[in-house]
Amino acid sequence: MATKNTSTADQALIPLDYKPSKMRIERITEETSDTKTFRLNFCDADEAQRFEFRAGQFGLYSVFGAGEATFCIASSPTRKEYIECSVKRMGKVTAELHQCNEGDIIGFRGPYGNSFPMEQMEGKNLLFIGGGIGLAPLRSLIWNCLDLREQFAEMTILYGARTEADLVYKEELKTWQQMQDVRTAYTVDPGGETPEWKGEVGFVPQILEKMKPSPKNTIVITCGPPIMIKFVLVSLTGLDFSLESAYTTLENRMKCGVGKCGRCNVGNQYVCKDGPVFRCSDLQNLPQEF
Amino acid sequence: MSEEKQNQSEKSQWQPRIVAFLCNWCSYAGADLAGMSRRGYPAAIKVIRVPCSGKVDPMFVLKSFERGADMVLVSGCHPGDCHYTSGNYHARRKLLAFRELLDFFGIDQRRFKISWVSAAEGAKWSSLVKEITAEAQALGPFKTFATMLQGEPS
Amino acid sequence: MTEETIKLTIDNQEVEAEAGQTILDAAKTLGIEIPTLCYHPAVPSAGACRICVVEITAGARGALVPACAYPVQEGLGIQSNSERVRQSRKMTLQLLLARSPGAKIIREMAKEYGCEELRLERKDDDCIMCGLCVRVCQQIIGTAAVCFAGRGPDREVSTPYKLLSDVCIGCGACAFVCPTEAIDPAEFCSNPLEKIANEFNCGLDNRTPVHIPFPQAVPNKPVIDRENCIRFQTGGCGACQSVCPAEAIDYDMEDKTVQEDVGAIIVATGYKLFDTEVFEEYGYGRYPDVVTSLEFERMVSASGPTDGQLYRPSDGKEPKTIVFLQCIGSRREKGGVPYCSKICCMYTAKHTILYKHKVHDGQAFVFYMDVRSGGKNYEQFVRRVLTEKMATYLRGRVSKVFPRNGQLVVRGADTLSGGQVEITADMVVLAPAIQPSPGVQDLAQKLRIGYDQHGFLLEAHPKLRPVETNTAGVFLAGACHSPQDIPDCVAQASAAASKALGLVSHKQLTREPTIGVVNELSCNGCFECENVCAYGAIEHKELRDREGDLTATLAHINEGLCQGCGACAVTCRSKSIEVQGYRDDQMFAAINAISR
Amino acid sequence: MSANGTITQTLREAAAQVLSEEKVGVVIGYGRDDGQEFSTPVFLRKAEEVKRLVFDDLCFGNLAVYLPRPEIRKMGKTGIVVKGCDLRAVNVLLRENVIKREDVLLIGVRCGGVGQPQLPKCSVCELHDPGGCDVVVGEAIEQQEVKAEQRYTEAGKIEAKPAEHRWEFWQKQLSKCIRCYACRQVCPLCYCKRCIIEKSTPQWVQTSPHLRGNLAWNVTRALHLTGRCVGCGECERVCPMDIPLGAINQKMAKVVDERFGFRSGFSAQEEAPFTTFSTEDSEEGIL
Amino acid sequence: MGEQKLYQASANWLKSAVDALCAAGIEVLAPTQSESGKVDLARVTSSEQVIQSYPNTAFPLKRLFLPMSEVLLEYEKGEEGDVELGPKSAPAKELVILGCRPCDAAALEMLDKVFQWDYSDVPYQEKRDRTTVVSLACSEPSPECFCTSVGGSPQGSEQSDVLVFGGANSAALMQINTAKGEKFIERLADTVTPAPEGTKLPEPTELEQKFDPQKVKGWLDENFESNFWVENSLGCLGCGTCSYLCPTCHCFDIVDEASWNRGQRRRNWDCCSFALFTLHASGHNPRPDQAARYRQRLMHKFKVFPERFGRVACVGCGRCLKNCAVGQNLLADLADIESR
Ligand SMILES: Cc1cc2nc3c(=O)[nH]c(=O)nc-3n(C[C@H](O)[C@H](O)[C@H](O)COP(=O)(O)OP(=O)(O)OC[C@H]3O[C@@H](n4cnc5c(N)ncnc54)[C@H](O)[C@@H]3O)c2cc1C
Ligand SMILES: Cc1cc2nc3c(=O)[nH]c(=O)nc-3n(C[C@H](O)[C@H](O)[C@H](O)COP(=O)(O)OP(=O)(O)OC[C@H]3O[C@@H](n4cnc5c(N)ncnc54)[C@H](O)[C@@H]3O)c2cc1C
Ligand code: SF4
Ligand code: SF4
Ligand code: SF4
Ligand code: SF4
Ligand code: SF4
Ligand code: SF4
Repeated sequence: MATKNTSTADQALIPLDYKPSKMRIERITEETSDTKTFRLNFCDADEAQRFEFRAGQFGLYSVFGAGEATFCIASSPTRKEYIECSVKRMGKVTAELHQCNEGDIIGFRGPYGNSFPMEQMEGKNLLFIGGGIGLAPLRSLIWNCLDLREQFAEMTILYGARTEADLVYKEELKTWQQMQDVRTAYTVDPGGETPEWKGEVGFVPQILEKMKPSPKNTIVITCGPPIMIKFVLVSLTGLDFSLESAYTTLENRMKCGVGKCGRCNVGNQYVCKDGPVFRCSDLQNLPQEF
Repeated sequence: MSEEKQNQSEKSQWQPRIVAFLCNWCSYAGADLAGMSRRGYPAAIKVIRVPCSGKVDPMFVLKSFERGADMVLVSGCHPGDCHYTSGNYHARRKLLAFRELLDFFGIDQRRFKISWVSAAEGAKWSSLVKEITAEAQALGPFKTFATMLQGEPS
Repeated sequence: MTEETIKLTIDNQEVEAEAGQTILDAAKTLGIEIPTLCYHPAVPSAGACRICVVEITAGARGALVPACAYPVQEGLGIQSNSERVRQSRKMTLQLLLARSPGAKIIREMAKEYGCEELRLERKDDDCIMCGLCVRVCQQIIGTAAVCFAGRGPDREVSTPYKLLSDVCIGCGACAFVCPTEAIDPAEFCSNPLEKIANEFNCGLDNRTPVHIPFPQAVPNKPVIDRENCIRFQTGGCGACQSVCPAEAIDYDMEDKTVQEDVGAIIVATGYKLFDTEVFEEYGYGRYPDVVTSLEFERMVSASGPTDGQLYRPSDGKEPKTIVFLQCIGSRREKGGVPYCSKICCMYTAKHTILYKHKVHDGQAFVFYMDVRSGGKNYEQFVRRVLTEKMATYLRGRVSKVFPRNGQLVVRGADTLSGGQVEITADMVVLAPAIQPSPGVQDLAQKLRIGYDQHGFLLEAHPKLRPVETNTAGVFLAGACHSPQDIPDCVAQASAAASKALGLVSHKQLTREPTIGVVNELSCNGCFECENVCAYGAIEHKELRDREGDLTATLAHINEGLCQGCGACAVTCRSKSIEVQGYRDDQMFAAINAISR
Repeated sequence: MSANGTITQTLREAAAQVLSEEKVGVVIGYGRDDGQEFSTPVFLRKAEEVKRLVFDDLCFGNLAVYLPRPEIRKMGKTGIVVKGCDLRAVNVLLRENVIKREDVLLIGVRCGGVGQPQLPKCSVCELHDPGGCDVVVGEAIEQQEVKAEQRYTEAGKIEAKPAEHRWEFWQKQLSKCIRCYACRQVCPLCYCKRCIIEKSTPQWVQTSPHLRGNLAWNVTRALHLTGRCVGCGECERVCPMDIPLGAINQKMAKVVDERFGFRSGFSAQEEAPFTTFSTEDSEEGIL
Repeated sequence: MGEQKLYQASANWLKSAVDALCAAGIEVLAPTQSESGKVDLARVTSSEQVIQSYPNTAFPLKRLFLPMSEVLLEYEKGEEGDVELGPKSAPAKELVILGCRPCDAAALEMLDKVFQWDYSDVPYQEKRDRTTVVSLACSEPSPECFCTSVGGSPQGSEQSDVLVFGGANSAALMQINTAKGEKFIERLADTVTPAPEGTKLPEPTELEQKFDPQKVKGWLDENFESNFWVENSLGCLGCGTCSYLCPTCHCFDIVDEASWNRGQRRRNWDCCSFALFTLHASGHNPRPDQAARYRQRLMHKFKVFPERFGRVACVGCGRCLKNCAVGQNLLADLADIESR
């Protein structure tokens, strides 16, 4: 893996004073019992104008009084009117965020981190494999790709959650299912289904093996709980995929988002700067610190 | 107006903030009774209901001071009368020891009161609140916590 | 045991009897009455008085035999009232009448058998020498305090050497069985039993150790008062057992602590009366004719000690003047209670009416502070007393009651006329304040319910939850809550009962959601929480890994037991316990809000 | 040093024996390289390693802090070198179910005191001879009688100041705290999996090292150790900012001693003062 | 700067510098001694508070640029839900640090690298910009010192605007390295004079090299998984002492502290030895035990930093070994690694 030896001299530095931009919550969608999607608008029109990001990037969202937390930007960069993030209630900030109402003002810093390799993906078959809330970063990319549909070959979405109730973006899952040029497979863990469930039942790697996607000319992007990723990679290898063309994201704890607070590194890789998107083959060479 | 006089008039306009943690069964009911029997007591007191005086963590008291309380009161059932049999006995131990610790640090003990008020003692509640409000008024704003951030490290 | 049945005929009726039974027993089953004197079912028969003789007419040698002692035999034919029998009884009675003309039962029997006065030398002794007392004392009580002494005409029942007996335990069994009421152990017992005051009648009369507590008792069955029962005190007596036909008495029964799991508790421990003796000026306890309203209530009760006759205690004369004093202790900040006892006005008015019923020419006076007659028709009731001149009502306090010439002088103020009044009365009735039953505080602490400074139990809310307490499942009814009369008690009791039923009629109990929850990720398993939990709600939960090996033992809160007091939450240093509804973040937010 | 020399020798023998007999998986003791200012913990797994073991008057540390550690427990039954004062901490750990008696092998040393000059705690030590250990090394030491007033001299000095001076004093001391939590980490009784400081919902104790946060932190820790602190003095020793933490703990020890007649760590069975109560406790100061 | 300029100063230079700067209304930090005997840099208002003889200060410089706790943001919520953000940053006042040691100055190099990595950390940089660092070359290193092993030197001039040779209480030679240094010299006016042409710097102080960072890195590259980490961290308490006293450690936490409607966002020191440093909200912890955390500390300093920034993140000040409560000895550990 090529390690960038970042030099400070020859690059224009971006001043960072940790002051977030103010954003207004425009809409809150309840995805599951513990996950909500927030649609946000910059309060300042200039900031809105200037703001740009790429799929896969993340930001630091803050509830004033509770603190900052990291979430990926779950909306597509092609839809510039707003940004969205989907948040699972886990701790202090996320709980406070869940308490917020539409119209409330929160803070946002970003975008930070690298992004999915859009350039490499052009003309390729795309296989998205998501688990649980891990669909959030994929969603940004999926819409991004759907908005530029002609640039890519086949698109396949495999998504699973523990139970039916844990599936996020239920409306969009339907939309994708109905699209002619997208292949979808949704699954829940055994026991997580209701009698009405029409999708698959089984763990994501099992369904993947059942689907037998062709590794040819395919790029895989997978996001989800670490344990799922681990077995997805095993299955992919079994299906003759090269991990060189598989990407995932990491979610190590971070405070600054810009490589200074010193906690997100995996070996010499800083998840906030070198990630959060990593090539799976690279990850296998990193120390298991994630 | 002389400075002293001005101070005095400021003091008299100033209203202390007293945070009271009242157990649900005795003191809260006692305060309720005071209200129901139309016994007035000063509004300086901000009541937070807890199941039992034994549920009052010293953290609550400390945090109240941090948040600007000029006085904190914890009130529960009389010994032997605890709705939960022994909560107030535990509270008595812990809170009195805590008060000694505050004192050891030089933090004015008079700012932290403990009382027993039963559900039938509406009158006691009302006179107690009058008394401690007057005391808080006389003591003036509690500066210890208010000024604490000024000595921030650099 | 194979029971041998024996067939015989009595007065031409066939009867089946068991071996070992007597003719008397067999006759009883047929409803044939054979007179007896020296017989008592609990005492071995002696056939001594021969009043129970019957004639054998078949199956054996024809003879007159004592029915109480003669065993049944197969094929026996008996005549219980033949001429021969009647003659024999007449003879016997005549002798007895001569010996004990004063004995009621003998006189009655003699009359029945048509005996005349005898020429025999009259002896004036009620004792008929049947020996039943001797037998009961020897064979039942096992004491042998009395025996026959002397011979011939000097024969009598007595203690050995006619001395005071210190063997006699004073049980009174002899007196109990004596057909002629001729014996009284008090005459020879060196340590006679004390009389037992009848509590129900306020000690106005006495009762036996085995007694039915009061006429309406439920269940209406006797109880043995062990403190006073000889059987329990000395191991003797046992009379009640031997006489109880239902064989219901078992001295070996132990008091049992009965443990019941219940879903609801209704506290209805009622009241006691204020101790009137503390007010010396009224003379209660010193002058027998000063009584409490409750004592008066018993005196005029038809089921009371005097069968409803009103006598004054000192000399049994009918009281012609009576004074009722209200508010004894009530509404009295000093020495009494500050509250109004609520029921006294009404029952005093009732008492004046009752008094007038008993003593038509009597005069009643009532000293009162106010007449409080709130309640349906209550005011009309009081009006009736006043308009029908049942009593003279004097508004004011009495300062002193003192004796003068065998009567009581009541000195008080009449605030309406503004003068001092003195009434000379035969009896004074005090209406003491109502107080909660003794020991109610202990009970309240056990039940974890509140009480006020007077000891009256506290409702959860005076308006919205008047029969509930702060402890779920515990309800209040009656005077334990506040002074109240029967209609109020009944209303409250009905309400409490329906609340309790409402609670237990569900399959599942809804409980307060405020209970503790342990965070297993941070619990250290130190179990300091366990030590402070008053309900034993903290359990040890064992965590095991996949191999089943114990990895940790952590605290777990039993949600059924937890009451949500939060003692554990404060004790837990790592803040691993949260009480739902009073979670730390909620408390934190509440505290935060003061800096608003 | 001669007396200590013999202790070291017998200690090594004792450790070698329990290790070679496989009675324990590890022995925690003290070791010291030349020039080191104090003896540091060593963890011995094999009998051959016992030459690293020493006992001398630079053995300040309270090794009981390692007993709850998962890494240590994984090694099997733990042999541990304890001075009398350290044993008190072990007793508290036993009482609080942190360790089980059968999982530790206590190698007690009869310690006459550590420090050059001797630490104040040692001059009022009441446990020169640690009772109830599995192995005891060292010569018997005569136990001096310690009077109640000798126990709390450090706290007493501060108590003697007027309230305003006390506050000035502590303000100065507590402002120094850098929130390194060394005091907590070294304390054998601060074994919480998640310290209150690490609970963020809500954050009772502010983590910022400003006076307010520092006061809350030190007050909280003092309360959490009330009736538990065994006065080993480790927290004060390791505080890089030289904050007199011992005095705070001593004050609370005094409070529980005087109020509830309780002194911590003398037995593994006792109830801690805050987990029990007496109906006779003082009501003084309650309205 | 092209060629180094040298100035001479009298033995009393430190005290007169303090007085001159204070008189000019400039904030001065100089070595002082606390009641408990600790020597540390502190704000002084007169030369009397200053002491002149000490091996090194108790604290490194980092807290002057990355304070233990600093307010990043203030906010106040209005009634209508709007939020007011502050504070408006005040213009930074000039500050001069007098008398730190070269190793501590050199550590600023590492901090600069981190805080100027793509993003320029404004709160840090403001403080950095306003500060002039005048360090004092070491003539008698302490036994714990090992700067020479990590690329430094007792006379290293890295990040010192001025480096002073000759001690605090003897005649001194001042080496001016930056424009800030020039300005400093100007302020001292006549107490210093340019050194005569050809003045030589004193002979460098000898300090043996105690290990070879290259070799250490070689071993670290191969041994992420090793029993070494477990064995050598058994005694470590996981306190923050070593990091907090380390001139190059710079990890921080960001927390909000709020009352009802207003509050602050603060940046506080944090430390990789703490158990919760990397704990995910899900409860998963990538560095679950002390061994992993101890490994991070060493790896970060001796492998990650060289790979990312071209230099080990240790200046050999020896504070961590001196202050560790359980005698955990970085030097010994590194020597151990080197010998493997
Ligand atoms: C690049 C990136 C992208 C992400 N994207 C998303 C996203 O799109 N959606 C999303 O929902 N999340 C996302 N996350 C995860 C998200 O950042 C965290 O869930 C969030 O920061 C939690 O913040 P919090 O303040 O609510 O939790 P905190 O209050 O900070 O709680 C976490 C802290 O509490 C303590 N804690 C938490 N759990 C436990 C426990 N089980 N035991 C003991 N202590 C505990 C620990 O100190 C922990 O650090 C992302 C993370 C990263 C790094
Ligand atoms: C002189 C007099 C006259 C009255 N006349 C009238 C009248 O005419 N009309 C009228 O409406 N009212 C009258 N009252 C009032 C009436 O007596 C009360 O209203 C009524 O008895 C109250 O009923 P209670 O069931 O609440 O209590 P009580 O009748 O006092 O019954 C309480 C019961 O609880 C038992 N108890 C106490 N403690 C315990 C315990 N710890 N455990 C178990 N059991 C316990 C007691 O032994 C008692 O049996 C009169 C009262 C007095 C004094
Ligand atoms: S007190 Fe706290 S840490 Fe200890 S067992 Fe109870 S819940 Fe667990
Ligand atoms: S050891 Fe000292 S500086 Fe560190 S947190 Fe504890 S009291 Fe504060
Ligand atoms: S300070 Fe309290 S919560 Fe923290 S480790 Fe110590 S005892 Fe546990
Ligand atoms: S608080 Fe300090 S003295 Fe007390 S046990 Fe812990 S480390 Fe030892
Ligand atoms: S090495 Fe020492 S100073 Fe550093 S964390 Fe471990 S015990 Fe603390
Ligand atoms: S690691 Fe230790 S020696 Fe190196 S700079 Fe930090 S404190 Fe100094």
